[in-house]
Amino acid sequence: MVSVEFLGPIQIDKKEFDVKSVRELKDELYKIPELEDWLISCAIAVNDKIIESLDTPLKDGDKVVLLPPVCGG
Amino acid sequence: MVSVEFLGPIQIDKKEFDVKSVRELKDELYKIPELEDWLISCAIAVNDKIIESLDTPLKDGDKVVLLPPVCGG
Amino acid sequence: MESGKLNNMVLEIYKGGVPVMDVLNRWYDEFKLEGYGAMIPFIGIVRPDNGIDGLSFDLYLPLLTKWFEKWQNLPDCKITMAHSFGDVMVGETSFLCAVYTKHRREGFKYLEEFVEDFKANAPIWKYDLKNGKRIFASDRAKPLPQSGILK
Amino acid sequence: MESGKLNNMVLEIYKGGVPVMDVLNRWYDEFKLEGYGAMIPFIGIVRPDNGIDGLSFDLYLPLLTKWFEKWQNLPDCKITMAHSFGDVMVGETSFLCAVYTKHRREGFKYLEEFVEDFKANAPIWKYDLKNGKRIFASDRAKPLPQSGILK
Repeated sequence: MVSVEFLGPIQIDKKEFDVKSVRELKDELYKIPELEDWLISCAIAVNDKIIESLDTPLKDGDKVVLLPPVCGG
Repeated sequence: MVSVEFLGPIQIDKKEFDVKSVRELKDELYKIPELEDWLISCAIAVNDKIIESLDTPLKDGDKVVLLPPVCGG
Repeated sequence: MESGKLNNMVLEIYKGGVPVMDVLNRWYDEFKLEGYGAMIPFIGIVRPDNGIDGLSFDLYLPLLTKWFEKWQNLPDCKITMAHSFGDVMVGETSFLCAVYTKHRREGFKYLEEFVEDFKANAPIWKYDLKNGKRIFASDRAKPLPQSGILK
Repeated sequence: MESGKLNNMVLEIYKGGVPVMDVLNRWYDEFKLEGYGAMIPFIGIVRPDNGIDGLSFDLYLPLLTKWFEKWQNLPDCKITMAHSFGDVMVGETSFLCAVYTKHRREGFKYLEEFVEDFKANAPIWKYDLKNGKRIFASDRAKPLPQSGILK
């Protein structure tokens, strides 16, 4: 299982998914209605490294975070 | 008489000159050997206003300062 | 205060407003004899805009630390930073950083580059505090450069 | 401390090193609720270069005040400044200023413009303190833009 955490203003609890790639995870995430507005503007980190490809593989125990638009300072 | 003060590193005491313009003052200043190396790099203020012309008139009681190269901070 | 110190990194995270003067004082004392001729802090103060009582912040420390680490190996500049999480009231400071360089010119350059990179890439989320509510500041938020792959 | 306050001007002149943190603390408290989102100080620290024990400064206050006054009428920026005269030892601060703006970008711009104008035009003279002697720092000094009329 892959754990997925939703950061900042996304008000959804951490979830687990049985997926093998970020592409597969994407399909699962689009099934969550509250996420719909966030997904296109999120960046994704796998094990605290921001990834740039949907083809990034995921394995059991991987930790994914979704990062919505930022504004520090 | 016009008073002339030499600022910063110029080690010359304040002097008075009987001159009617900065041009006349210039001639007097070139008579002071210790000033020779400073004059070309100095700016001049008359009554605390920096002037840009040798033709600036001077009158009795005017206060002139010579400002050698600066370096604040 | 939680302090993340990785290879001489100085990143400080505070719950609530950054105690600006305590932190600046400590930084100044620490670096004043190291040969830096210019110390340029940036102090981000919460403004009394749109009738807010303050701002509030979430941050994701693992990635914030990694982001900050990239700024720790400059040959001619040291950078320190402090940021708040949780509530920061109007007039308090939520973001403090300082660059230390030998000469002023590279200091100006690095400060601007660092703060702009911070604004674009630091994993921090800002909320307005208004009438007891915490409202995401969506109008000021920008997607990270790597966003969009879930489109 | 002699303080030249002309129409809301904040220019502070200190004998010896500027008490950086006291001054910054006072400035911060004075301006933090005035709607400035960015306060950017510049701290000029005396570096241990060329075996000096410190620097020393002369300044001509009437023209320094006039020069500074030109920076006091910006529509979107406030600037405060403190400078030393006399001896300032290594590790101490001889020049401190701060710009206050609503947003960061004009702050970066004004800070750099102000400091460069200060370096070029402020009537201040610097000396190295070395082996008990006060030696004019001629290698760092630059003629004022209006110099040369006595050529």
